[in-house]
Amino acid sequence: MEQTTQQTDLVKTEQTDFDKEFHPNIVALVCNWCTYTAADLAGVTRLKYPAEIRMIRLMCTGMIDPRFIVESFLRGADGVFIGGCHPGDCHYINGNLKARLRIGGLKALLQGMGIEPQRLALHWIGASEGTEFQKQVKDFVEGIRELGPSGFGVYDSI
Amino acid sequence: MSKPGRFVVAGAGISGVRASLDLAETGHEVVLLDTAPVSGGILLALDRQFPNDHCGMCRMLPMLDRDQSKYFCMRLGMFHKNVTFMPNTEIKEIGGGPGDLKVLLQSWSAKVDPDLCNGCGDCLEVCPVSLPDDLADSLSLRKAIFKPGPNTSPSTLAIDPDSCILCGKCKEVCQTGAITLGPDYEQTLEEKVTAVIMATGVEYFDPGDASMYGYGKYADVITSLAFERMLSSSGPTQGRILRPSDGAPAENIAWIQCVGSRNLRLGADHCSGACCMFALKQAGLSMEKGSRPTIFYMDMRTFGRDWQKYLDRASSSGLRLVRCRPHSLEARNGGGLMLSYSPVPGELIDEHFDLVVLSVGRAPGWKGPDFSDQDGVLVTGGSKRLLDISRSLVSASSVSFRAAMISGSPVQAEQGDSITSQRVKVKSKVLVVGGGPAGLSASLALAGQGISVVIVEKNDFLGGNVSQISDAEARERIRELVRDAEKNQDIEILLKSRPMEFSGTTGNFQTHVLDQQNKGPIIEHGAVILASGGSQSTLPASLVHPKVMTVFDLHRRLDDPEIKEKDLNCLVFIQCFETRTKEKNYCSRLCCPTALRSVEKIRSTHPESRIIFFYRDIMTPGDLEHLYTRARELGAIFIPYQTDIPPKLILEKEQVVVEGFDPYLGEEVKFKADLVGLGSGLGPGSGHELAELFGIRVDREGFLIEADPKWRPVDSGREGIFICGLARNPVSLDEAVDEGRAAAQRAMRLVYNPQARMSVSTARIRPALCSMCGLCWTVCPYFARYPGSKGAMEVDPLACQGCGACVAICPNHASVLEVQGD
Amino acid sequence: MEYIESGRITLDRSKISQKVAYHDPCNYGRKSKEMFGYAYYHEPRWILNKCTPNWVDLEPSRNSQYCCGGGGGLMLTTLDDQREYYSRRKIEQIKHSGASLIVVPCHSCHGQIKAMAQKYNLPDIQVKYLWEVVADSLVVE
Amino acid sequence: MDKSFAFLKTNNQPNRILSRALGKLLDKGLVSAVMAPGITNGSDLPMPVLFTRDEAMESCIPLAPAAGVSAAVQAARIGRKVKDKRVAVVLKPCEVRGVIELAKLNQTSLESLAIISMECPGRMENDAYLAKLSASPDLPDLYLNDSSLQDQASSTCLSCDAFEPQGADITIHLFGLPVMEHIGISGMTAIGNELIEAMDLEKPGAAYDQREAMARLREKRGRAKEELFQKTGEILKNPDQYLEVLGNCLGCFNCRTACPLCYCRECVCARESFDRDLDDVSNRAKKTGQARMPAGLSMFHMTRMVHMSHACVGCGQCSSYCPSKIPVADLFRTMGQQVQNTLDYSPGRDPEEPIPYLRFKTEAGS
Repeated sequence: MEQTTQQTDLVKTEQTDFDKEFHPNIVALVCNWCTYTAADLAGVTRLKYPAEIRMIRLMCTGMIDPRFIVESFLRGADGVFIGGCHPGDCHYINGNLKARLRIGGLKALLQGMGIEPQRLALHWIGASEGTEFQKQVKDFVEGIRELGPSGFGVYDSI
Repeated sequence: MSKPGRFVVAGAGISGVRASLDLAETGHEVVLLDTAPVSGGILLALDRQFPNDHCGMCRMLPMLDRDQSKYFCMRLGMFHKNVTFMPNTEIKEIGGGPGDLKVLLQSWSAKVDPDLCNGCGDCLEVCPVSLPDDLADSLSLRKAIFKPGPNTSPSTLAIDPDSCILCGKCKEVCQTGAITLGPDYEQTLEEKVTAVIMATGVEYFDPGDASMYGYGKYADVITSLAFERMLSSSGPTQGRILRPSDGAPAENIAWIQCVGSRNLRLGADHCSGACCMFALKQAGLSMEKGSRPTIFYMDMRTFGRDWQKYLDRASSSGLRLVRCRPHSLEARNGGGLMLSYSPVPGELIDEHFDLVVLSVGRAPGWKGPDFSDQDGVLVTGGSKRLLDISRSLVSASSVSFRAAMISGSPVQAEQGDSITSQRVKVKSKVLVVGGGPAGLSASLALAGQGISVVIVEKNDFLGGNVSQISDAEARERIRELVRDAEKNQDIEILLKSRPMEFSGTTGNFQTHVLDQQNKGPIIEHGAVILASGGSQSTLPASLVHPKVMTVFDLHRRLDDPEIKEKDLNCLVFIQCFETRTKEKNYCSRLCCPTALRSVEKIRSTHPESRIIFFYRDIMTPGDLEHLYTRARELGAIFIPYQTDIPPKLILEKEQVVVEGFDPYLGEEVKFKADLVGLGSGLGPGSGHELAELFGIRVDREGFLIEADPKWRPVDSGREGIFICGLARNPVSLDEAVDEGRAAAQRAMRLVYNPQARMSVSTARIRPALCSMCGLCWTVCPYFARYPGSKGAMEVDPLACQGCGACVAICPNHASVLEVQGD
Repeated sequence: MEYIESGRITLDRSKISQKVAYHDPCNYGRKSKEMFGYAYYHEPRWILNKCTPNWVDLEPSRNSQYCCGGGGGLMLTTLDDQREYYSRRKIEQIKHSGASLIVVPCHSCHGQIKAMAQKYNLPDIQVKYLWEVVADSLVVE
Repeated sequence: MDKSFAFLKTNNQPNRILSRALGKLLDKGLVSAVMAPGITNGSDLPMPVLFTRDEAMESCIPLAPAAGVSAAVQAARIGRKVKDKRVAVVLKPCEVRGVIELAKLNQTSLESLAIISMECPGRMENDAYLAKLSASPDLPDLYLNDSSLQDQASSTCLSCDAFEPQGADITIHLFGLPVMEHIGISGMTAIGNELIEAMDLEKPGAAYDQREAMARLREKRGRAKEELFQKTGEILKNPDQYLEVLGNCLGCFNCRTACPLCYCRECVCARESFDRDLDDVSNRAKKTGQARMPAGLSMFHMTRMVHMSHACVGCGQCSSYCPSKIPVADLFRTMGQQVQNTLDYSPGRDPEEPIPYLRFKTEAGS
């Protein structure tokens, strides 16, 4: 898990304005079994999805500690996208259901802190759903682009 | 101890993969080959499978010593250190004898170097050859150079040697120089092969050959396999259900069952065994996408574990089921099809459907050379009989175990590992609870590999309750198993005993076994196999009558001279008697075959008697279908009934009357029966008790629940505890024996090596930080946690799969995932 | 067939220009298969194909061919209403095929379809025996 | 279980009389110890005190309007260690909730505890209590009968509408009763009834009708709660306000120490791995010219919220402990409410109700 902490550090890459368009910082936490495979499939079938996402592969969405999501936002992420197996498909039996519960609670918390709920998304994307992966990521990034930068990083100044 | 064996497994479908992994996990070397360019077989095309609409194929990956295999989605391929996969390969010749076979393999040249190909697809655009795509069952076209699976790893393309015209255009555009159109094939000789396992699978009926239901003429008539691809988001329609004729959304969809199976005209006197469930699944998934499905069926064969419940779920969510074989199909102007069918005599209905799916039957389909008669060549059940996923896996494990037995005793720990991993001592002893067919076959299999076994049996005899009700032939087979077990020195038998206390961790369990005087040993064992069996359901007291009995009793009683000589004018069988309904909602599998077998017996002594069957669905999957055909030939009359109007039994002193409704005659019928056989089913034995003791799950009906109904059929949720036979689900004798062996195989992989290797990535507890709050205990899906004696939780290292659920729930990070040697 | 194959008779495929549909009589198909184990599906089509390129099957065809409604001796009875009722599917099928000439090798079906075509207001449909079609295409030297 | 209701005559000394009644439990051997607020060692601040002899009960102030620390943690320790004896613990309703939550977390067992709780008029902050007490030594008794005194309770208590105990074996009734004459005592469970028997109470003709008094209080405090949640909700959402309020945080972790639910042996936030890297801080400083140190305190507070907001019982101890007077409890309760609503969870409601994050097993479908 310490490893993952380091990985989320990637997010603090400073925002650049190489383009007029807003390029959000987006962390994608995907499970090794289904969503990563779907992302892989999207890749090999040359489905284009936004380059803004920084994908972190985890063994299971059930291992996502909500703390890492909070930390991502504090350190400047504009959105966190989580992709896991469909209910019942989880390699680890029910890790995805655990994730759903935890993220449900976390969403309420983040909302209370002024983070729009759309900035944190959990989707079930099966291994063969490359197009679904593309669609969800696209929609998510579009949504974040519309919302604009998160500004939550200010909270980190104490 | 001996050296590892070397095995060739032909066919990299699910059976072949299972058999290979089984052998690989117990230290053997395997060459796995397939005529296709990728592994996976038919399952590459099926995104989700019944009876739960989930995938989870990855769950069949090794759970112990996981670092030997690559750990990701099995659709990408299968990798294990001990398995060499040879694509585009078939067996040419087999020589020599068991233990020392010489196998000549012939491989087509891949023509595309997987190391160089990056899957860019430039070649796809220039290839001039177009042909129907097998994977999509002709729903779409592909080129002669093509992607062999939706996502395979490495993501290489392949050239189909049959359709390639060697024009060389692909070679010109390939930027990595991966394409060589060189020699056609090469041969390899595998020597000193211990055994060959044929897992060559089945073939699907081609309705075009028999020009059935306008297949091939009407674009909107497709096979169930094509529909499967239509459901898949990686398929030709990206998961939308469309009419192939005009691309309009398909709303009304009909499934026609038994196309190419259960068809005497086509000489197909067999049931394909899985199409009913396949269609139910497809119909269910199509409903999620807004379609209105109708299934036209003959018998809804929901004979497997939880299948009946699956059917109930589908029908309660709006699926329409029509029992009839549609008469004909016509294309309609403006798209779609007109289906004519006659659900009851005299009534003809024309109905419009957008799409008609033919549930094509399967048949054993290996067209290559047949080596099955050769010594040392074993054939998996999946290629002989028509099985669903879980039975295929059970059969594959069973066969792989038999193959391993050829090599003799098991393989010991090899030295000099590349991976530095810790080892856990395990006890090379297995406790088997239950001395019925499943338990006995498991015990004999393990003992044959030199593992000592303790059988705990509650009765004062071996053979199980079911041996009491089986027919003479089955009883003889069970007696043989009993004799073998009693002779075997590695098997200790404790009669009139039961396990009382159970503790320990995977590989190091302790079970206190007590006899009737409440005395007995504490057995230390590495694994436990629960095969506590079951028995036939007892009839309610209100039905006690000399002329009424279960079909099993009736079948046995037919051998009695007293019955043989008696006048039997009329025998009535009532199938699914108080089963497949609310209280006992499962099919017992054995009642139908047993009752049908009785018909032949009755005919031999009473050629003139009337034999009436009241039935809901005759469950004769696979070759058992001929029993049904035979019974009809012998003049048995079959009357279907609905659960809301079951036939009535009226018991009088001297006689029994059965009243029911015959939908074909459209009227009430009444029979004075001389004997009534009730298909009242089988039930589990002491499942609840055992489940509680061993901490595993049990279903409403008392059957033990497996870790995964498809991929881990004989594993309980807890590593080291395995389940098989009637304690798990109703099975035939053959199946019980297979399940026993499969369970033995699963136990074997745990105990064959007294120094089991931990996986590199497992959870660990930092005891100083642990508050013993038990959150990790609750979230652990593998029962790999227990409160330790030192005031901190502890991890069962062999059971832990490294999922990290405990890490995420522990607020304190007292639970961490650790990667050793990294 | 033998005659055609051996070249004893020659057929001109261009003589018949209209769209032709072929009907499988039960006596040559289903019934034959049941009684003698062989159904004549392929042979008449082979012959028809020698006569005209422009022919289609009535769908469904062969073993699943619709009944003409005149079989089983019904033709000879006075049950005309029944004959009419049971032929409705056949007529629809014919309409659907778009053919103006129906080739029927069986005399019973021939009479039935001919009569029913009248009843169902399809006077323009021709009904011919297979031998008639052969005769029409025959090249007489 | 049938509830029993009885009166205890108080003779203007409700605390003393109740202490004696509790002493009877010790005297008759029904419990091996009583843990209740009391004063020892010359200090005036009521702390949880373990009494084992009835004559020592003179220093007990069971209804003390102050609590130096949360007694929940101490009661939990007793429940965890004591196995075959029974200990009576006098807890405020929020403390009862805390014990129940801790029981779910396997930090205690409720089996050996006989929980005695009261309709809670609220507790005063420690310094306010001590200041008041020096002027009027009868404060613990007077407080029960004087609503203007009760209005000086801590801000958390003034906005708490969960003042009726849930899950206690015995409830002491105060609201709407003439507490200087008598208070009511109800047994809520079999154990509660058994203990009440031993207290030699008088059986009333009829129970007091407390409904009106209760409703009035509930309305008043409920309104205060809503206002507080509204105000605090704004603070949490608004970075300027948030930074102004939490900018005073010293990083002392007192709030965590005070929290009855922070059960970890050693907080993850206190560990070195949690410290914000100095490079991070200097990076931030480079951007704006300055960066506050110690850094990472938002992360600390949010982590605590992630871990515990679903279980917050609203005792307010975190605010009381805060040397910077940050309204930690307000923030925590406001967030807790939102999370609890989302998860449909109410901490301390029922010992059998699983922690929301463990409910996944019964769920299926998407």
